[in-house]
Amino acid sequence: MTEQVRDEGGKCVVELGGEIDLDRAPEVRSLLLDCITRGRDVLVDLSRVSYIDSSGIASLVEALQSASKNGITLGLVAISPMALRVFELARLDKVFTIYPDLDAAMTTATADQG
Amino acid sequence: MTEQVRDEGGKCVVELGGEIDLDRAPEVRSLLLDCITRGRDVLVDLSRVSYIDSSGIASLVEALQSASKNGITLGLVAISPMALRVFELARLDKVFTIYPDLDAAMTTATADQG
Amino acid sequence: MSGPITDEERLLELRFPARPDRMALVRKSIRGAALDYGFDDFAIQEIVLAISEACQNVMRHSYTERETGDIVVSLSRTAERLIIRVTDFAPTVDPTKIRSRDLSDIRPGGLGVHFITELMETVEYLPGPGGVGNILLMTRKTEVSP
Amino acid sequence: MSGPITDEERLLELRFPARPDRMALVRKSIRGAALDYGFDDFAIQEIVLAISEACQNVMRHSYTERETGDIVVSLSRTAERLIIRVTDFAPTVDPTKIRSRDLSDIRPGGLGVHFITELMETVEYLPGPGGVGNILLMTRKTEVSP
Ligand SMILES: Nc1ncnc2c1ncn2[C@@H]1O[C@H](COP(=O)(O)OP(=O)(O)O)[C@@H](O)[C@H]1O
Ligand SMILES: Nc1ncnc2c1ncn2[C@@H]1O[C@H](COP(=O)(O)OP(=O)(O)O)[C@@H](O)[C@H]1O
Repeated sequence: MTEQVRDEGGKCVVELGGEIDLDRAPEVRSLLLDCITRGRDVLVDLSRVSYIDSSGIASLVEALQSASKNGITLGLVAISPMALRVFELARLDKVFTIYPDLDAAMTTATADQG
Repeated sequence: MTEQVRDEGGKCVVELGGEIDLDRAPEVRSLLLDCITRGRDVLVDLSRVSYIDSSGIASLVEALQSASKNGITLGLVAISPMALRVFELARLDKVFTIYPDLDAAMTTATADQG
Repeated sequence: MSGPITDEERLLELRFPARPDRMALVRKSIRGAALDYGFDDFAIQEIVLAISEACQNVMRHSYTERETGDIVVSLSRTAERLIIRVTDFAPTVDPTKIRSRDLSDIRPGGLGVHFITELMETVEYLPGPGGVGNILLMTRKTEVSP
Repeated sequence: MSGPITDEERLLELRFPARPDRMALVRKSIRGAALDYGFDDFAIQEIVLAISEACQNVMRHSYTERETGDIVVSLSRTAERLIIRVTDFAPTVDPTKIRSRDLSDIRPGGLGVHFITELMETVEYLPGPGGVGNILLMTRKTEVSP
Protein backbone atom coordinates (compact mmCIF):
# COMPACT_ATOMS: atom_id res chain seq x y z
CA MET A 1 0.00 0.00 0.00
CA THR A 2 2.25 2.84 1.16
CA GLU A 3 5.49 0.88 0.76
CA GLN A 4 7.71 0.49 -2.26
CA VAL A 5 10.84 -1.55 -2.78
CA ARG A 6 13.14 -0.93 -5.73
CA ASP A 7 16.73 -1.53 -6.84
CA GLU A 8 18.73 1.61 -7.32
CA GLY A 9 22.51 1.95 -7.72
CA GLY A 10 22.99 -1.65 -6.60
CA LYS A 11 21.10 -1.04 -3.38
CA CYS A 12 17.70 -2.03 -2.12
CA VAL A 13 15.71 1.17 -1.56
CA VAL A 14 12.66 0.76 0.66
CA GLU A 15 10.28 3.66 0.60
CA LEU A 16 7.96 3.73 3.59
CA GLY A 17 4.96 6.01 3.98
CA GLY A 18 2.13 6.97 6.27
CA GLU A 19 2.03 6.17 9.96
CA ILE A 20 4.28 3.40 11.23
CA ASP A 21 2.69 2.24 14.47
CA LEU A 22 1.79 -0.96 16.30
CA ASP A 23 -0.66 -1.75 13.53
CA ARG A 24 1.76 -1.37 10.62
CA ALA A 25 5.13 -2.19 12.22
CA PRO A 26 4.85 -5.97 11.59
CA GLU A 27 4.45 -5.47 7.84
CA VAL A 28 7.34 -3.00 7.78
CA ARG A 29 9.46 -5.47 9.75
CA SER A 30 8.91 -8.36 7.34
CA LEU A 31 9.42 -6.09 4.33
CA LEU A 32 12.81 -4.98 5.68
CA LEU A 33 13.95 -8.45 6.75
CA ASP A 34 12.93 -9.69 3.32
CA CYS A 35 15.11 -7.03 1.66
CA ILE A 36 18.06 -7.93 3.83
CA THR A 37 17.98 -11.56 2.68
CA ARG A 38 18.65 -10.29 -0.85
CA GLY A 39 22.17 -9.44 0.30
CA ARG A 40 22.29 -5.88 -0.94
CA ASP A 41 22.76 -2.78 1.21
CA VAL A 42 19.43 -1.30 2.27
CA LEU A 43 18.35 2.33 2.28
CA VAL A 44 15.09 3.12 4.05
CA ASP A 45 13.48 6.26 2.65
CA LEU A 46 11.35 7.83 5.39
CA SER A 47 10.44 11.04 3.55
CA ARG A 48 6.77 10.09 3.29
CA VAL A 49 6.46 8.82 6.86
CA SER A 50 4.19 11.18 8.77
CA TYR A 51 4.34 9.36 12.09
CA ILE A 52 6.52 6.75 13.74
CA ASP A 53 6.47 5.45 17.29
CA SER A 54 8.29 2.85 19.40
CA SER A 55 6.78 -0.01 17.38
CA GLY A 56 8.11 1.39 14.12
CA ILE A 57 11.48 2.05 15.72
CA ALA A 58 11.57 -1.55 16.98
CA SER A 59 11.13 -2.85 13.41
CA LEU A 60 13.98 -0.64 12.22
CA VAL A 61 16.31 -1.69 15.06
CA GLU A 62 15.60 -5.33 14.34
CA ALA A 63 16.34 -4.76 10.64
CA LEU A 64 19.55 -2.88 11.47
CA GLN A 65 20.80 -5.73 13.63
CA SER A 66 19.84 -8.33 11.05
CA ALA A 67 21.63 -6.34 8.33
CA SER A 68 24.77 -6.11 10.41
CA LYS A 69 24.65 -9.89 11.10
CA ASN A 70 24.41 -10.40 7.33
CA GLY A 71 27.36 -8.12 6.65
CA ILE A 72 25.37 -5.41 4.87
CA THR A 73 24.50 -1.84 5.78
CA LEU A 74 21.11 -0.30 6.50
CA GLY A 75 20.80 3.49 6.30
CA LEU A 76 17.91 5.87 6.87
CA VAL A 77 17.10 8.60 4.36
CA ALA A 78 15.18 11.89 4.56
CA ILE A 79 13.89 11.75 8.12
CA SER A 80 11.37 14.43 9.04
CA PRO A 81 12.12 16.60 12.10
CA MET A 82 9.41 14.82 14.09
CA ALA A 83 10.67 11.34 13.17
CA LEU A 84 14.20 12.45 14.07
CA ARG A 85 12.86 13.58 17.43
CA VAL A 86 11.60 10.04 18.02
CA PHE A 87 15.03 8.57 17.18
CA GLU A 88 16.64 11.11 19.52
CA LEU A 89 14.25 10.19 22.32
CA ALA A 90 15.22 6.56 21.75
CA ARG A 91 18.94 7.54 21.81
CA LEU A 92 19.21 5.90 18.39
CA ASP A 93 19.99 8.96 16.26
CA LYS A 94 23.70 8.10 16.48
CA VAL A 95 23.17 4.36 16.13
CA PHE A 96 21.59 4.59 12.69
CA THR A 97 23.38 6.19 9.74
CA ILE A 98 21.06 8.95 8.60
CA TYR A 99 21.32 10.63 5.17
CA PRO A 100 19.60 13.91 4.31
CA ASP A 101 18.42 12.59 0.91
CA LEU A 102 18.75 9.69 -1.49
CA ASP A 103 21.54 11.37 -3.52
CA ALA A 104 23.69 11.82 -0.43
CA ALA A 105 22.95 8.25 0.61
CA MET A 106 24.01 6.86 -2.78
CA THR A 107 27.22 8.90 -2.95
CA THR A 108 28.35 8.42 0.62
CA ALA A 109 27.46 4.78 0.80
CA THR A 110 29.35 4.09 -2.43
CA ALA A 111 32.38 6.10 -1.25
CA ASP A 112 32.40 4.05 1.96
CA GLN A 113 32.82 0.89 0.00
CA GLY A 114 35.42 2.23 -2.47
CA MET B 1 -10.94 38.48 17.58
CA THR B 2 -11.69 37.10 14.12
CA GLU B 3 -14.07 39.91 13.16
CA GLN B 4 -13.37 43.24 11.54
CA VAL B 5 -15.64 46.15 10.72
CA ARG B 6 -14.56 48.91 8.34
CA ASP B 7 -16.04 51.62 6.13
CA GLU B 8 -15.42 51.14 2.44
CA GLY B 9 -17.08 52.92 -0.48
CA GLY B 10 -19.74 54.29 1.80
CA LYS B 11 -20.69 50.87 3.07
CA CYS B 12 -20.12 49.01 6.29
CA VAL B 13 -17.97 45.98 5.49
CA VAL B 14 -18.03 43.29 8.16
CA GLU B 15 -15.38 40.65 7.79
CA LEU B 16 -16.16 37.47 9.67
CA GLY B 17 -13.76 34.59 10.21
CA GLY B 18 -13.36 31.18 11.76
CA GLU B 19 -16.25 28.98 12.79
CA ILE B 20 -19.63 30.61 13.29
CA ASP B 21 -21.54 28.26 15.55
CA LEU B 22 -23.77 28.34 18.63
CA ASP B 23 -20.83 29.65 20.62
CA ARG B 24 -19.95 32.56 18.34
CA ALA B 25 -23.31 33.39 16.72
CA PRO B 26 -24.41 35.79 19.51
CA GLU B 27 -21.34 37.99 19.05
CA VAL B 28 -21.79 37.96 15.26
CA ARG B 29 -25.44 38.87 15.73
CA SER B 30 -24.74 41.91 17.89
CA LEU B 31 -21.90 43.02 15.65
CA LEU B 32 -24.21 42.98 12.61
CA LEU B 33 -27.15 44.63 14.37
CA ASP B 34 -24.75 47.28 15.58
CA CYS B 35 -23.59 47.96 12.02
CA ILE B 36 -27.14 48.26 10.81
CA THR B 37 -27.93 51.01 13.29
CA ARG B 38 -25.26 53.10 11.58
CA GLY B 39 -27.62 53.41 8.61
CA ARG B 40 -25.21 52.33 5.90
CA ASP B 41 -25.59 49.34 3.60
CA VAL B 42 -23.85 46.31 5.00
CA LEU B 43 -21.60 43.80 3.22
CA VAL B 44 -20.69 40.67 5.13
CA ASP B 45 -17.41 39.21 3.91
CA LEU B 46 -17.45 35.46 4.58
CA SER B 47 -14.22 34.58 2.79
CA ARG B 48 -12.43 33.64 6.00
CA VAL B 49 -15.34 31.69 7.48
CA SER B 50 -14.35 28.02 7.61
CA TYR B 51 -17.59 26.74 9.14
CA ILE B 52 -21.13 28.02 9.60
CA ASP B 53 -24.18 26.20 10.92
CA SER B 54 -27.81 26.97 11.70
CA SER B 55 -26.86 29.31 14.55
CA GLY B 56 -24.69 31.43 12.29
CA ILE B 57 -27.37 31.43 9.62
CA ALA B 58 -29.92 32.57 12.23
CA SER B 59 -27.75 35.60 13.08
CA LEU B 60 -27.50 36.50 9.40
CA VAL B 61 -31.26 36.12 8.81
CA GLU B 62 -32.01 38.32 11.79
CA ALA B 63 -29.56 40.93 10.48
CA LEU B 64 -31.07 40.76 6.98
CA GLN B 65 -34.55 41.36 8.34
CA SER B 66 -33.37 44.16 10.58
CA ALA B 67 -31.57 45.79 7.63
CA SER B 68 -34.66 45.61 5.49
CA LYS B 69 -36.77 47.15 8.29
CA ASN B 70 -34.24 49.98 8.43
CA GLY B 71 -34.35 50.51 4.66
CA ILE B 72 -30.80 49.39 3.99
CA THR B 73 -29.34 46.40 2.18
CA LEU B 74 -27.28 43.52 3.55
CA GLY B 75 -25.26 41.45 1.10
CA LEU B 76 -22.99 38.44 1.50
CA VAL B 77 -19.56 38.34 -0.10
CA ALA B 78 -17.16 35.52 -1.05
CA ILE B 79 -19.00 32.52 0.33
CA SER B 80 -17.04 29.25 0.32
CA PRO B 81 -18.63 26.24 -1.42
CA MET B 82 -19.33 24.62 1.93
CA ALA B 83 -20.96 27.73 3.40
CA LEU B 84 -23.04 28.06 0.22
CA ARG B 85 -24.15 24.48 0.72
CA VAL B 86 -25.46 25.46 4.16
CA PHE B 87 -27.42 28.38 2.70
CA GLU B 88 -28.82 26.07 0.03
CA LEU B 89 -29.86 23.53 2.65
CA ALA B 90 -31.63 26.37 4.45
CA ARG B 91 -33.29 27.45 1.17
CA LEU B 92 -31.77 30.88 1.76
CA ASP B 93 -29.34 31.04 -1.16
CA LYS B 94 -31.94 33.02 -3.14
CA VAL B 95 -33.08 35.09 -0.18
CA PHE B 96 -29.68 36.69 0.42
CA THR B 97 -27.89 38.69 -2.25
CA ILE B 98 -24.56 36.93 -2.69
CA TYR B 99 -21.56 38.54 -4.41
CA PRO B 100 -18.54 36.56 -5.61
CA ASP B 101 -16.11 39.14 -4.22
CA LEU B 102 -15.89 42.60 -2.66
CA ASP B 103 -15.25 44.35 -5.99
CA ALA B 104 -18.39 42.88 -7.51
CA ALA B 105 -20.32 43.79 -4.36
CA MET B 106 -19.15 47.42 -4.48
CA THR B 107 -19.88 47.86 -8.19
CA THR B 108 -23.22 46.09 -8.29
CA ALA B 109 -24.48 47.55 -5.07
CA THR B 110 -23.63 51.07 -6.25
CA ALA B 111 -25.24 50.40 -9.66
CA ASP B 112 -28.41 49.25 -7.88
CA GLN B 113 -28.71 52.57 -6.17
CA GLY B 114 -27.84 54.65 -9.28
CA MET C 1 -34.56 3.31 9.31
CA SER C 2 -34.53 0.99 6.35
CA GLY C 3 -33.80 -2.00 8.56
CA PRO C 4 -31.95 -3.20 11.63
CA ILE C 5 -28.22 -2.55 11.80
CA THR C 6 -26.17 -5.72 11.63
CA ASP C 7 -22.40 -6.23 11.74
CA GLU C 8 -21.84 -2.91 13.46
CA GLU C 9 -18.22 -2.20 14.24
CA ARG C 10 -17.44 0.44 16.87
CA LEU C 11 -14.97 3.10 15.82
CA LEU C 12 -14.81 5.87 18.39
CA GLU C 13 -16.87 7.63 21.03
CA LEU C 14 -16.44 11.25 22.07
CA ARG C 15 -17.79 12.41 25.40
CA PHE C 16 -17.83 16.05 26.47
CA PRO C 17 -19.79 18.54 28.58
CA ALA C 18 -22.82 19.96 26.72
CA ARG C 19 -21.35 23.42 26.30
CA PRO C 20 -21.24 25.53 23.13
CA ASP C 21 -17.57 26.33 23.69
CA ARG C 22 -16.70 22.64 23.39
CA MET C 23 -18.05 22.25 19.86
CA ALA C 24 -15.01 23.59 17.99
CA LEU C 25 -12.91 20.92 19.72
CA VAL C 26 -15.45 18.22 18.97
CA ARG C 27 -15.70 19.22 15.32
CA LYS C 28 -11.93 19.13 14.85
CA SER C 29 -11.82 15.75 16.47
CA ILE C 30 -14.62 14.34 14.30
CA ARG C 31 -13.04 15.79 11.17
CA GLY C 32 -9.85 13.96 12.04
CA ALA C 33 -11.68 10.70 12.60
CA ALA C 34 -13.83 11.01 9.46
CA LEU C 35 -10.71 11.74 7.42
CA ASP C 36 -9.21 8.51 8.59
CA TYR C 37 -12.38 6.73 7.59
CA GLY C 38 -11.91 7.88 4.00
CA PHE C 39 -14.75 10.37 3.47
CA ASP C 40 -13.93 13.25 1.16
CA ASP C 41 -13.75 16.85 2.36
CA PHE C 42 -17.27 17.79 1.40
CA ALA C 43 -18.80 14.69 2.96
CA ILE C 44 -16.80 15.30 6.13
CA GLN C 45 -18.12 18.86 6.37
CA GLU C 46 -21.66 17.56 5.98
CA ILE C 47 -21.21 14.87 8.61
CA VAL C 48 -19.66 17.39 10.99
CA LEU C 49 -22.52 19.81 10.35
CA ALA C 50 -25.16 17.17 11.11
CA ILE C 51 -23.41 16.20 14.35
CA SER C 52 -23.02 19.85 15.38
CA GLU C 53 -26.70 20.50 14.79
CA ALA C 54 -27.62 17.45 16.84
CA CYS C 55 -25.38 18.57 19.71
CA GLN C 56 -26.74 22.12 19.60
CA ASN C 57 -30.26 20.81 19.90
CA VAL C 58 -29.27 18.75 22.90
CA MET C 59 -27.76 21.88 24.51
CA ARG C 60 -30.74 24.08 23.67
CA HIS C 61 -33.67 21.71 24.07
CA SER C 62 -32.79 18.54 26.01
CA TYR C 63 -30.69 20.03 28.77
CA THR C 64 -31.55 23.22 30.62
CA GLU C 65 -29.16 25.77 32.02
CA ARG C 66 -29.77 24.40 35.51
CA GLU C 67 -29.67 20.75 34.57
CA THR C 68 -26.96 20.06 32.08
CA GLY C 69 -24.72 17.07 31.50
CA ASP C 70 -22.61 15.27 28.95
CA ILE C 71 -23.06 14.49 25.29
CA VAL C 72 -21.67 11.32 23.76
CA VAL C 73 -21.08 11.20 20.02
CA SER C 74 -20.35 7.66 18.90
CA LEU C 75 -19.16 6.62 15.48
CA SER C 76 -19.40 3.10 14.16
CA ARG C 77 -19.71 1.46 10.79
CA THR C 78 -21.04 -1.44 8.82
CA ALA C 79 -19.78 -2.44 5.39
CA GLU C 80 -22.05 0.17 3.85
CA ARG C 81 -22.83 2.82 6.43
CA LEU C 82 -21.35 5.25 8.88
CA ILE C 83 -23.51 5.15 12.01
CA ILE C 84 -23.63 8.15 14.35
CA ARG C 85 -25.32 8.24 17.73
CA VAL C 86 -25.68 11.46 19.68
CA THR C 87 -26.64 10.54 23.23
CA ASP C 88 -27.64 12.80 26.11
CA PHE C 89 -28.64 12.10 29.72
CA ALA C 90 -31.48 14.58 29.95
CA PRO C 91 -35.13 13.76 30.66
CA THR C 92 -36.63 11.76 27.82
CA VAL C 93 -37.97 13.90 24.99
CA ASP C 94 -41.15 13.13 23.05
CA PRO C 95 -39.81 12.44 19.51
CA THR C 96 -43.02 13.65 17.88
CA LYS C 97 -42.17 17.14 19.23
CA ILE C 98 -38.94 17.19 17.25
CA ARG C 99 -40.03 18.62 13.96
CA SER C 100 -38.77 20.80 11.19
CA ARG C 101 -40.78 23.92 10.27
CA ASP C 102 -41.94 25.37 6.94
CA LEU C 103 -38.76 26.83 5.43
CA SER C 104 -40.60 29.23 3.10
CA ASP C 105 -41.37 31.27 6.21
CA ILE C 106 -38.11 33.23 6.39
CA ARG C 107 -37.10 33.76 10.01
CA PRO C 108 -34.13 33.16 12.29
CA GLY C 109 -33.83 29.64 13.69
CA GLY C 110 -35.63 26.39 13.16
CA LEU C 111 -33.17 24.86 10.71
CA GLY C 112 -31.33 22.22 12.73
CA VAL C 113 -33.69 19.28 12.33
CA HIS C 114 -34.09 20.05 8.64
CA PHE C 115 -30.32 20.07 8.14
CA ILE C 116 -29.95 16.75 9.92
CA THR C 117 -32.60 15.01 7.83
CA GLU C 118 -31.16 16.44 4.62
CA LEU C 119 -27.59 15.43 5.42
CA MET C 120 -28.25 11.93 6.70
CA GLU C 121 -29.92 8.99 5.05
CA THR C 122 -31.72 7.70 8.12
CA VAL C 123 -32.58 9.65 11.27
CA GLU C 124 -34.26 8.21 14.34
CA TYR C 125 -34.89 9.60 17.83
CA LEU C 126 -34.79 6.90 20.50
CA PRO C 127 -35.02 6.82 24.29
CA GLY C 128 -31.66 6.22 26.00
CA PRO C 129 -30.71 2.88 27.57
CA GLY C 130 -32.88 2.09 30.59
CA GLY C 131 -35.16 4.98 29.69
CA VAL C 132 -32.56 7.58 30.69
CA GLY C 133 -31.67 10.24 28.16
CA ASN C 134 -32.09 10.36 24.42
CA ILE C 135 -30.31 8.95 21.41
CA LEU C 136 -30.35 10.49 17.98
CA LEU C 137 -29.36 7.68 15.60
CA MET C 138 -28.26 8.79 12.15
CA THR C 139 -26.68 6.82 9.33
CA ARG C 140 -25.09 7.76 6.06
CA LYS C 141 -23.87 5.60 3.17
CA THR C 142 -20.13 5.45 2.76
CA GLU C 143 -19.05 6.70 -0.63
CA VAL C 144 -15.75 4.90 -0.45
CA SER C 145 -14.77 1.47 0.74
CA PRO C 146 -13.05 1.86 4.12
CA MET D 1 3.03 14.65 40.57
CA SER D 2 4.10 18.00 41.86
CA GLY D 3 0.81 18.45 43.68
CA PRO D 4 -2.91 17.77 43.53
CA ILE D 5 -4.78 18.95 40.45
CA THR D 6 -7.20 21.74 41.19
CA ASP D 7 -9.57 23.63 38.90
CA GLU D 8 -9.61 20.85 36.38
CA GLU D 9 -11.84 21.51 33.40
CA ARG D 10 -12.95 18.55 31.27
CA LEU D 11 -12.36 18.93 27.56
CA LEU D 12 -13.04 15.68 25.76
CA GLU D 13 -12.99 11.93 26.25
CA LEU D 14 -12.32 9.39 23.52
CA ARG D 15 -13.40 5.80 24.01
CA PHE D 16 -12.53 3.00 21.59
CA PRO D 17 -11.82 -0.74 21.43
CA ALA D 18 -8.19 -1.57 22.38
CA ARG D 19 -7.17 -2.55 18.86
CA PRO D 20 -4.03 -1.43 16.97
CA ASP D 21 -6.09 -0.62 13.89
CA ARG D 22 -8.01 2.03 15.84
CA MET D 23 -4.96 4.11 16.69
CA ALA D 24 -4.72 6.04 13.41
CA LEU D 25 -8.29 7.24 13.98
CA VAL D 26 -7.57 8.13 17.59
CA ARG D 27 -4.41 10.04 16.69
CA LYS D 28 -6.21 12.09 14.05
CA SER D 29 -8.92 12.87 16.52
CA ILE D 30 -6.48 13.92 19.25
CA ARG D 31 -4.49 16.03 16.79
CA GLY D 32 -7.68 17.86 15.93
CA ALA D 33 -8.53 18.45 19.56
CA ALA D 34 -4.99 19.52 20.53
CA LEU D 35 -4.96 21.92 17.58
CA ASP D 36 -8.03 23.60 18.95
CA TYR D 37 -6.37 23.85 22.32
CA GLY D 38 -3.58 25.94 20.81
CA PHE D 39 -0.55 23.67 21.01
CA ASP D 40 1.92 24.07 18.18
CA ASP D 41 2.58 21.30 15.65
CA PHE D 42 5.62 19.90 17.37
CA ALA D 43 3.98 19.80 20.78
CA ILE D 44 0.89 18.15 19.28
CA GLN D 45 3.05 15.44 17.73
CA GLU D 46 4.70 14.84 21.08
CA ILE D 47 1.40 14.67 22.94
CA VAL D 48 -0.02 12.30 20.32
CA LEU D 49 3.10 10.13 20.56
CA ALA D 50 2.85 9.87 24.35
CA ILE D 51 -0.84 8.93 24.15
CA SER D 52 -0.15 6.35 21.42
CA GLU D 53 2.59 4.76 23.49
CA ALA D 54 0.29 4.59 26.49
CA CYS D 55 -2.47 2.96 24.42
CA GLN D 56 -0.06 0.47 22.87
CA ASN D 57 1.10 -0.59 26.29
CA VAL D 58 -2.49 -1.13 27.36
CA MET D 59 -3.07 -3.30 24.28
CA ARG D 60 0.17 -5.26 24.73
CA HIS D 61 0.43 -5.54 28.50
CA SER D 62 -2.84 -4.76 30.31
CA TYR D 63 -5.27 -6.58 28.06
CA THR D 64 -4.67 -10.03 26.64
CA GLU D 65 -5.82 -11.36 23.30
CA ARG D 66 -8.56 -13.31 25.06
CA GLU D 67 -9.58 -10.58 27.46
CA THR D 68 -9.65 -7.25 25.77
CA GLY D 69 -11.80 -4.18 26.25
CA ASP D 70 -12.00 -0.45 25.76
CA ILE D 71 -9.51 2.35 26.25
CA VAL D 72 -10.61 5.81 27.35
CA VAL D 73 -8.36 8.77 26.62
CA SER D 74 -9.55 11.84 28.46
CA LEU D 75 -8.25 15.35 28.00
CA SER D 76 -8.76 18.11 30.51
CA ARG D 77 -6.95 21.24 31.53
CA THR D 78 -6.12 23.61 34.28
CA ALA D 79 -4.85 27.14 33.76
CA GLU D 80 -1.35 25.76 33.36
CA ARG D 81 -1.55 22.14 32.31
CA LEU D 82 -3.02 19.74 29.82
CA ILE D 83 -4.08 16.63 31.73
CA ILE D 84 -4.32 13.29 29.95
CA ARG D 85 -5.73 10.10 31.43
CA VAL D 86 -5.47 6.79 29.64
CA THR D 87 -7.85 4.37 31.31
CA ASP D 88 -8.33 0.65 30.73
CA PHE D 89 -10.64 -1.93 32.29
CA ALA D 90 -8.12 -4.75 32.59
CA PRO D 91 -6.97 -6.44 35.82
CA THR D 92 -5.03 -4.00 37.98
CA VAL D 93 -1.34 -3.80 37.12
CA ASP D 94 1.44 -3.43 39.69
CA PRO D 95 2.88 0.02 38.86
CA THR D 96 6.34 -0.95 40.10
CA LYS D 97 6.51 -3.45 37.19
CA ILE D 98 6.13 -0.63 34.68
CA ARG D 99 9.69 0.41 34.10
CA SER D 100 11.93 1.71 31.39
CA ARG D 101 15.05 -0.27 30.50
CA ASP D 102 18.69 0.74 29.95
CA LEU D 103 18.68 2.42 26.55
CA SER D 104 22.39 1.91 25.90
CA ASP D 105 21.57 -1.75 25.32
CA ILE D 106 20.48 -1.49 21.68
CA ARG D 107 17.63 -3.88 20.95
CA PRO D 108 14.12 -3.82 19.54
CA GLY D 109 11.37 -2.73 21.95
CA GLY D 110 11.31 -1.36 25.45
CA LEU D 111 10.98 2.32 24.54
CA GLY D 112 7.37 3.17 25.32
CA VAL D 113 7.62 4.03 29.01
CA HIS D 114 10.80 6.01 28.36
CA PHE D 115 9.07 8.04 25.64
CA ILE D 116 6.13 8.79 27.91
CA THR D 117 8.29 10.02 30.78
CA GLU D 118 10.40 12.14 28.42
CA LEU D 119 7.41 13.74 26.71
CA MET D 120 5.31 14.48 29.77
CA GLU D 121 6.07 16.52 32.83
CA THR D 122 4.33 14.28 35.31
CA VAL D 123 3.45 10.59 34.88
CA GLU D 124 1.57 8.49 37.40
CA TYR D 125 0.07 4.99 37.23
CA LEU D 126 -3.07 4.67 39.33
CA PRO D 127 -5.65 1.94 39.93
CA GLY D 128 -8.97 2.58 38.19
CA PRO D 129 -12.10 3.74 40.05
CA GLY D 130 -13.37 1.06 42.43
CA GLY D 131 -10.17 -0.91 41.92
CA VAL D 132 -11.16 -1.88 38.36
CA GLY D 133 -8.68 -1.20 35.59
CA ASN D 134 -5.77 1.20 35.41
CA ILE D 135 -5.25 4.89 34.84
CA LEU D 136 -2.13 6.43 33.41
CA LEU D 137 -2.25 10.09 34.45
CA MET D 138 0.08 12.39 32.54
CA THR D 139 0.30 16.15 32.51
CA ARG D 140 2.16 18.65 30.39
CA LYS D 141 2.55 22.40 30.75
CA THR D 142 0.71 24.45 28.19
CA GLU D 143 3.06 26.64 26.19
CA VAL D 144 0.27 28.97 25.16
CA SER D 145 -2.60 30.46 27.04
CA PRO D 146 -5.76 28.64 25.92
N1 LIG E 1 -32.63 17.28 21.23
C1 LIG E 1 -33.87 17.83 21.31
N2 LIG E 1 -34.57 17.74 22.45
C2 LIG E 1 -35.78 18.27 22.54
N3 LIG E 1 -36.41 18.92 21.56
C3 LIG E 1 -35.78 19.06 20.39
C4 LIG E 1 -34.47 18.53 20.20
N4 LIG E 1 -34.08 18.81 18.94
C5 LIG E 1 -35.10 19.50 18.37
N5 LIG E 1 -36.13 19.66 19.23
C6 LIG E 1 -37.42 20.33 18.95
O1 LIG E 1 -37.55 20.46 17.54
C7 LIG E 1 -37.68 21.84 17.17
C8 LIG E 1 -36.98 22.12 15.86
O2 LIG E 1 -35.58 22.08 16.05
P1 LIG E 1 -34.62 22.82 15.03
O3 LIG E 1 -35.06 22.48 13.64
O4 LIG E 1 -33.24 22.44 15.36
O5 LIG E 1 -34.85 24.37 15.23
P2 LIG E 1 -34.66 25.25 16.56
O6 LIG E 1 -33.86 24.44 17.50
O7 LIG E 1 -33.97 26.48 16.08
O8 LIG E 1 -36.05 25.50 17.05
C9 LIG E 1 -37.11 22.62 18.34
O9 LIG E 1 -37.68 23.89 18.45
C10 LIG E 1 -37.46 21.73 19.52
O10 LIG E 1 -38.77 21.96 19.96
N1 LIG F 1 -0.13 -0.66 30.60
C1 LIG F 1 0.76 -1.56 31.11
N2 LIG F 1 0.29 -2.63 31.78
C2 LIG F 1 1.14 -3.54 32.27
N3 LIG F 1 2.48 -3.49 32.14
C3 LIG F 1 3.00 -2.45 31.47
C4 LIG F 1 2.18 -1.44 30.92
N4 LIG F 1 2.98 -0.53 30.32
C5 LIG F 1 4.24 -0.97 30.48
N5 LIG F 1 4.28 -2.12 31.18
C6 LIG F 1 5.49 -2.88 31.59
O1 LIG F 1 6.61 -2.03 31.45
C7 LIG F 1 7.56 -2.60 30.53
C8 LIG F 1 8.23 -1.49 29.70
O2 LIG F 1 7.31 -0.98 28.75
P1 LIG F 1 7.82 -0.22 27.47
O3 LIG F 1 8.88 0.73 27.85
O4 LIG F 1 6.64 0.35 26.78
O5 LIG F 1 8.49 -1.35 26.55
P2 LIG F 1 7.85 -2.66 25.94
O6 LIG F 1 6.37 -2.52 26.02
O7 LIG F 1 8.36 -2.70 24.53
O8 LIG F 1 8.37 -3.77 26.78
C9 LIG F 1 6.78 -3.59 29.70
O9 LIG F 1 7.58 -4.63 29.20
C10 LIG F 1 5.74 -4.09 30.71
O10 LIG F 1 6.25 -5.10 31.49
